[in-house]
Amino acid sequence: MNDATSSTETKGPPPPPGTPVSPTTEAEPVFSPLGYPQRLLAPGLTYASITEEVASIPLRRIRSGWWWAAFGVAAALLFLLVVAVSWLFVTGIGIWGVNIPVAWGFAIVNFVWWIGIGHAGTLISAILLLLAQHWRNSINRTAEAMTIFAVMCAGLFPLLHLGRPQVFYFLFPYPDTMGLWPQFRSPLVWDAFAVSTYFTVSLLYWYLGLVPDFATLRDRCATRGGRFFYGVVSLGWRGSAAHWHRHQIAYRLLAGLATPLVLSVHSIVSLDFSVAILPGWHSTIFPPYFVAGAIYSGFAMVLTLLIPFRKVFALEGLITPRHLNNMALVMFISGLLVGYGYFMEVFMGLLSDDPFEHAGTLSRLWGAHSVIFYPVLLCNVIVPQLLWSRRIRMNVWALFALSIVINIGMWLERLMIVVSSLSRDFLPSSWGDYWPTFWDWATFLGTMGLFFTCFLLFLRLAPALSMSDVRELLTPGEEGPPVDEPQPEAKV
Amino acid sequence: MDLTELKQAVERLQRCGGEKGRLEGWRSLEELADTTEFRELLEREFAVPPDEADNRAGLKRREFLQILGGTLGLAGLAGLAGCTVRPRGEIVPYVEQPESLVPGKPLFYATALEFGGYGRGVLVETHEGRPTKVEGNRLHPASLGATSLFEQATILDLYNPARSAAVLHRNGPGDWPAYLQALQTALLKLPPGGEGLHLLTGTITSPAFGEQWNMIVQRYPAARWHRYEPIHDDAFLEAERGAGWEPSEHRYHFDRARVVVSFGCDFLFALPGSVRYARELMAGRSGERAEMNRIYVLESVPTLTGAYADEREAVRTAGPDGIAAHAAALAAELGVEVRFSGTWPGGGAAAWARRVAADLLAERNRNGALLLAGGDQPPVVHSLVRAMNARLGSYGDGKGTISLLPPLVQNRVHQGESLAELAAAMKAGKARVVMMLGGDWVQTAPADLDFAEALEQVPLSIHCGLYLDKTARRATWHLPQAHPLEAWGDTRSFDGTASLCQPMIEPLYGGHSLHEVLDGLARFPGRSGYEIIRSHWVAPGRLDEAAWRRALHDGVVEGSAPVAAAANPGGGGQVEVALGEPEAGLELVLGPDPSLWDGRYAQNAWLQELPRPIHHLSWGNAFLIGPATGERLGLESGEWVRVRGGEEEVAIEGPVVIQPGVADGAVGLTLGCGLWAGSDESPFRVRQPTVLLNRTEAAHERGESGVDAYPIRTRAHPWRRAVVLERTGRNDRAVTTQHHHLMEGRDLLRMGTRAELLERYPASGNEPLPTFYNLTEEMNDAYAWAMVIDLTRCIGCNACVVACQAENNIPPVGRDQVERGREMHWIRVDTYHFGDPDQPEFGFQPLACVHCETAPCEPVCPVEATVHDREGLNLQVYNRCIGTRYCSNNCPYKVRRFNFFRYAEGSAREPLQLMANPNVTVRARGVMEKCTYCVQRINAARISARKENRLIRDGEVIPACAQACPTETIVFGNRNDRGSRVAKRKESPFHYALLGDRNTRPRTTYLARLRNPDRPPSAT
Amino acid sequence: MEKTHPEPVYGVMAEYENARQLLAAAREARKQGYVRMDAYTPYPVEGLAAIVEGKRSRLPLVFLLGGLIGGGGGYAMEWYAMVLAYPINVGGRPLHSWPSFIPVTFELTILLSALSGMVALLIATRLPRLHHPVFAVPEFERATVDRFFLCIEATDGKFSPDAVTRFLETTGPVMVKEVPRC
Amino acid sequence: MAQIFRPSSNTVAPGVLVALALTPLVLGGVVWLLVWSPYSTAVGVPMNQAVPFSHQHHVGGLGIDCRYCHTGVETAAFAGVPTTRTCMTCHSQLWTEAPLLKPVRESLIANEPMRWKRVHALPDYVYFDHSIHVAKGISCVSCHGRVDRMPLVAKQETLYMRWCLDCHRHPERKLRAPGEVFDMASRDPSPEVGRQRLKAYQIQPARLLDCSLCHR
Repeated sequence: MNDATSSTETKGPPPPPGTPVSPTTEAEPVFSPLGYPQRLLAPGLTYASITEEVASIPLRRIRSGWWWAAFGVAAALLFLLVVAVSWLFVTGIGIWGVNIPVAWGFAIVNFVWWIGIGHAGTLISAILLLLAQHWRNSINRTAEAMTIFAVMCAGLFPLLHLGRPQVFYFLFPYPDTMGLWPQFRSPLVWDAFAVSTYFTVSLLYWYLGLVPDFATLRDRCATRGGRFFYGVVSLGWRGSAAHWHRHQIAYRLLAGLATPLVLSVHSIVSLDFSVAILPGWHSTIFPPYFVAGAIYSGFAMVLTLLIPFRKVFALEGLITPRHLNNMALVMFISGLLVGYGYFMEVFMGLLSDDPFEHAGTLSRLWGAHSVIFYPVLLCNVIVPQLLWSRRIRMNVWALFALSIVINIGMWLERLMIVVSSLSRDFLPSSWGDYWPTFWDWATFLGTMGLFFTCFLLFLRLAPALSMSDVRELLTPGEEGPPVDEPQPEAKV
Repeated sequence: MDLTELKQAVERLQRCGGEKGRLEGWRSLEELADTTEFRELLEREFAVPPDEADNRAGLKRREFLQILGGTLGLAGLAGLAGCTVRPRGEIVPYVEQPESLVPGKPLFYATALEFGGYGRGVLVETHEGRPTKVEGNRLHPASLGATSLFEQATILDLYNPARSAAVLHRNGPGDWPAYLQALQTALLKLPPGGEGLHLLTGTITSPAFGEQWNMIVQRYPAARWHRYEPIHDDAFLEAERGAGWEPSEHRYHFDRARVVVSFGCDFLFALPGSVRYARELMAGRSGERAEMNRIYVLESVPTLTGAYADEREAVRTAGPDGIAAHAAALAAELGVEVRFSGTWPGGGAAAWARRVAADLLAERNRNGALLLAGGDQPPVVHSLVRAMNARLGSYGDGKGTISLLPPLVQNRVHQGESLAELAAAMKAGKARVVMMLGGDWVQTAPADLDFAEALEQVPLSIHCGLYLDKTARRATWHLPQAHPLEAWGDTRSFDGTASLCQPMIEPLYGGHSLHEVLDGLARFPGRSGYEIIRSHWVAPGRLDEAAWRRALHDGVVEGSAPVAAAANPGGGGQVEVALGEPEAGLELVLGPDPSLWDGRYAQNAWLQELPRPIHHLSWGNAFLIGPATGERLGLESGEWVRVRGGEEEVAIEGPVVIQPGVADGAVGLTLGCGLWAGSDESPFRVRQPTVLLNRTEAAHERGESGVDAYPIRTRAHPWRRAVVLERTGRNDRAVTTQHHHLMEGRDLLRMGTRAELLERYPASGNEPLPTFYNLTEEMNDAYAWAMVIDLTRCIGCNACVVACQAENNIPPVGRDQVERGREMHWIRVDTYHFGDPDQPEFGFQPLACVHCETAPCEPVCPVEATVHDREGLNLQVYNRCIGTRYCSNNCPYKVRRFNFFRYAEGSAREPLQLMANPNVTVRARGVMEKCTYCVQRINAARISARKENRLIRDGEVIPACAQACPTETIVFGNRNDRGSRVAKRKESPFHYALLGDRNTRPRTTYLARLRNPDRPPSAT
Repeated sequence: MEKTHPEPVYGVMAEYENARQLLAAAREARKQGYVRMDAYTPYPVEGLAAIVEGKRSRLPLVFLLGGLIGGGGGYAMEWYAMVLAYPINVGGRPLHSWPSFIPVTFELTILLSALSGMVALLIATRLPRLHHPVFAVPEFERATVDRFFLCIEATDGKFSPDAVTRFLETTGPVMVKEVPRC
Repeated sequence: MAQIFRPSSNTVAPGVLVALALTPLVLGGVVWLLVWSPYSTAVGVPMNQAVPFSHQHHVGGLGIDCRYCHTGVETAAFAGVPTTRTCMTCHSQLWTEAPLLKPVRESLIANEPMRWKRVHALPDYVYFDHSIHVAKGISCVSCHGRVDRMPLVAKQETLYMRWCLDCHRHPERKLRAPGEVFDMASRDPSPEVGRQRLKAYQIQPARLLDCSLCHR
């Protein structure tokens, strides 16, 4: 962005003279005694330069080559989704690999996977906000966006997997001509409420954070249309102290609501399984173990998105090794919790004298399902042990690779939970296997398309980093490396 | 084709005076539209090719039948449940309402259906003239209210769009009058004695038919009647001739038997009397009685009887350890004079013989011995069995376990020879007119007869059959046959009791009964079936008007059963036994298919899809080999092999299935599968196929309906022959609905001797575990419907499965869907085997929804689509179901079925729509379904009971499965009624709930399977 | 700036380099007895609101009430549907199986709380308001980037353009401007 | 910077916001009205038939009993629609030449059934049995209305499940004495009479709410 100053189309004031343009390659990291990178932001950032760096992505369409390439691929996949879904509605659920006994297949696997991914966003943003973890400020926006889009993908599947999607609304309470209501004992109804609530609240939370930044874009946008658009979506924000005051209250309260919400949603998703009596599903460890898994896969996905993003748009100054390191650590710890979950499942399975539970566990250990159990173990427990080493955590490429591995691992885990328990349950006479069809894969990849299309559009339309939040970290007036606590001057 | 056209057509017809030679009675224009004259007329008038004409007429007829359906408001038929759009139909009343018909109320008619030529009495349920369901006839000795799967499935054959609907002349359009002309001219050309006139039929017991033949013989003394059934008992006939016994047929009395020894005889399934026999056998086997009878079975390939036996030996046929050897050894032990030429029975056989002999001679079993030889056993076995039975006093007149009846079949001949004779005559060009009634001999005749080729030599060959099969295509004339439910007829049952068969509906696809066609030989143009049957029966010395009516009403002709001949059975004297050398190679063992019999049901999608007992193969058969053999040959299930008969170069290909219980060295294969495989003769091309038949067709076309065994079946080796196996390299598994037959040490199917069971399961299993839930509210209702399945009685015959399918509009889904694990049967018969895989024991466990009181499926349904009612039924409300399939996941029994596609499409469209039960919803795509305890029957009973302000009586509600069951395995009733059969059974010490430890509190519970082996059984 | 004002003014606005100066100025203005003023900053500045408008916001109360209504209403609905409207025996479970009712109750609590909070926020902030006098000030566009503004409004009792301007000049602003009402 | 929006936007924007918030409610209301309107329920919409048969004349005027034509009503699920013969029993004597009745005569001659448009249609998955309702004191009027006052029959009730349940929850409100069932003029009983009849007919209301009663 060395052309920032020379840019002609950017309206508004040029950055104050003498502002060192923020380095595209981060300065040598500074380490704490414990060996953690300390810098939250690269040195030499100003309000203006931060704004410039972030705003230029939507306003000046930089790096459009990369963007278009990615968008092409995503759009193609999205088209695949449209085809797959149309065909599904025409012919029926039979085009998938589901059968009796394995009546749930990819659809539910993908649902749990996506909703899991959808957890990191709100979690990073809300919990870290409440815990005053300032390193959240440069990554929360992207994470929240990821949440929204992941939940959208997740929300698709429960609808698609219905035998009669045209009457999905039976799931919701409304005065019908039959005098009937949803059956509130069913975890699926809980799902319907949990997911829709989660989506709504995340959306509000995200948008609330966006409003001031939209105002910034409005004020820096060159084109009339752009000014109009951002003018509308920023609701005429003018940064008035009174507004800021209420905005902050609402924002923190929402965070306070979102935090238990995040935990509840994946607990409820886990209840889809643990409420059932199936060996391998009927287990009390599920809620915590699912939540841990959600955070795990969520952070993995954030890394998968942020690392290339930060590279392509040269944001190393705002998303520093410290951010990556912190995320890696959170991911690592939640990973260990997941590992504990696996261990407990096997342990309880072997311990219990319930023959069915027992048989199920054995078939995972060295029976029909070991072929999937061990890959899961490898991806989610063994490989992530690399994160013990700082050098791995500092190495973006290693982190990126690792995050991919974990994403795959977590998807496999859900496959293991859904399919293996169903295909070998109580009566050997009804045992049966499950094989996905082309349309199973098409639908899965298709939702990837949906996800990335939305995400790329988001990069082009909205500030991908929260400028107002980052500004808070700068010492007002002068430049220099910010420190963790807000400036004494700032609060009087 | 509109009404006025039709009316003009009628007038013209009357002018040209077309005589139809069909039964008189209430007629409609539609029916007329079907007559061949009318088609002919159409051709003249509108110059349309006959097939189309036929279709037009067909459409007209369908419309008409739809109107019939219409009187019911098309309940359950017109649309599929769950379409949220309200139907805006029409109401189409009768112009004149037939007597005794109330729209919406079913009528039942008694008639009889034939199995292998012998009658089984049935009642047919009809709705506004549409037969929808077949039930057993309590008054009929061969039924006693029960049926086999074949009677249940016949209803689909009736409506089967694949049925032949047009007269064919040399495969081209033909018509009835022209046929009559051709026949007459041909007959006139015959030499005076009528040499060259040949009749070929299967087994026929119909007295009227016999009488007709006699007339024909009077006119053409030299006319010959040949008879051939692929599943025949020539061996017995040979034995009979050889020993000079007087001709007789066996009627067994299993209720008198204490020890039954079967040498390869599948008496629970394959005999004309099997349905009755199974019931009789149970008299000595129910859990209530302390001492049970005992069944020994020797066979090479597991059959139902073998699987049910107390002691089963899997042995080959020939050789020193074969079945014959066992028989001989046993005979010797029993003191029959046996002279062995060559080898002697092996040690195994001898030891077995000693044990069984001891058992047979034991005092407690005096006069209780019953030995049987399978029709596929060599003559010597039959002689030995006859001798042994005689020696053990089994023929004791009146009290014995066997009575000998005078022959019941018309034209009792050695069928192999009979057919060969015909073939020879045809080859020699001596046969001028050959009439082939109701069979597909081109397909089923022994391969070395070249029947097809011989048929070419015949100037006038006439074939009458239900389908356009191979014979139909090769015969000069093909005449569509009227289905047994469409025609008049008569028949005799296994014990000689005669029954009248009456039509329920005008022939849907046109056609004539065999009687009518045969009559064409005697006179021109031939009488109607009604005249034929009535003139035979209403005659001095037979029936008067009243008796005729009673016979029609009851379905049996009183006192028509012949008295057992108190004759000397013979069987004394010496028996020559030549046991072959021990055979090294493989032996192919052929037998009837448990679903398709000899192939005559190959067009029936229900039976094609029906999982065969024991291995649960669906849509076809496979080469069954024992584990040991598989080990030796290094073959796995699913590998395809080429099986080559010894001498000549015929070979057949198919998948191998490793089946425990197949004798080492034996290769089991059933007849009747794979017909039409890959041939251009798939009859489905002829009519526009419904979805259902698309499926059957596809299976046939792709050669996926199994292995056709006939090419390798020769005169010399009808049942077994030495073969060699070659790998083909191809590898795809035969389709089966149960992949895993071991119980994995779980307590699912309780089986053992009385002592074992009482000792192993002291708690009767009646007390459910404690629960948090308060279930009393529901318990207090007047009714608590429940079902008890007595595993001791279950012979795994599948009758319940087909009965359920017929009653509840369950669509077949086709091979590919079954392969995906999506079969729809509401009730299934699980099979488990125990112990040594080469000599396993088998157990059957019928399983439908067990209607748990604390049903796991219900709380997980998000929309209240599956809930309980106050009588304890676990309901599935189709039109509320959104298809999350969560209930199925959470069902520990996996008895729920899901409409992954629009499976019911076929059943919702003409003509199969007419077959549907109007009292059961046809399910839409994407909804779950399962056993309902036949709630429609409960409701019907409740309504009539409530009208009279009384409670439903025990036995007033019988679900389809229980009703069809030959052995009363399934008992259904009100558990709250202490006196009900269900309540009584639940008090049995052998009573238990499947997966009772899950505390699902199923309403359907089981009685453990009692066995009574002589030797200690291998651990269950 | 001595000339009279033909057109009415909205207020007088001063622009500052950083938050420190803004805070000082605002505090000073209060001392001077100005009450109707507002400050504009590119990010939330702690304590600023307390100075420019003395009263505390009652937003949290709305959140709480919304939550209570959502939760109570949710549970009531479930109870009505399962026990009163159409009592059906579902797997022998009690009609009023409260443990199964908790998840939906919880979710509705959150949902209603959040929604009502958002509505309250919009009302409290009088947003959306796309047109506002301060937007007319050219320099104001940096209010969302890096500059800090204080505006004393004409509605203030002791407001007079010249006096206010003069006062603001003393607080070390980058510039001081009158904001026309429009 | 210049103003982007005109002052009016300050009223427009909140307006739009409110509108957006209300849309779902409005839509729901529209659907609701649609579903309950005669457009989809066909309540009170007379159905034109090939022969404009007037119940008013035959039942109200001539006083013919329902069962004369609807023969199945006491024995079968399906009340039954008269056969052409039934019509002709009288009309072979009366109005033998009436052009109105031409279709009937033709039907008899051509042996081609009459075709009546359905007025009361239930979905295929609903199994309603006339005989038991009639036997337990539910009058024709309760569902079909005062047919004796209808020149052309029109639906009186929505026949929605909710409507069925209303009566199945409180049958006592509708029960007639056995004699009055086919009496068009009969009235709903008073509460205590209703309760007595409930006992007399041995009806257990609880059972009447089971799904299996109507859905199989």
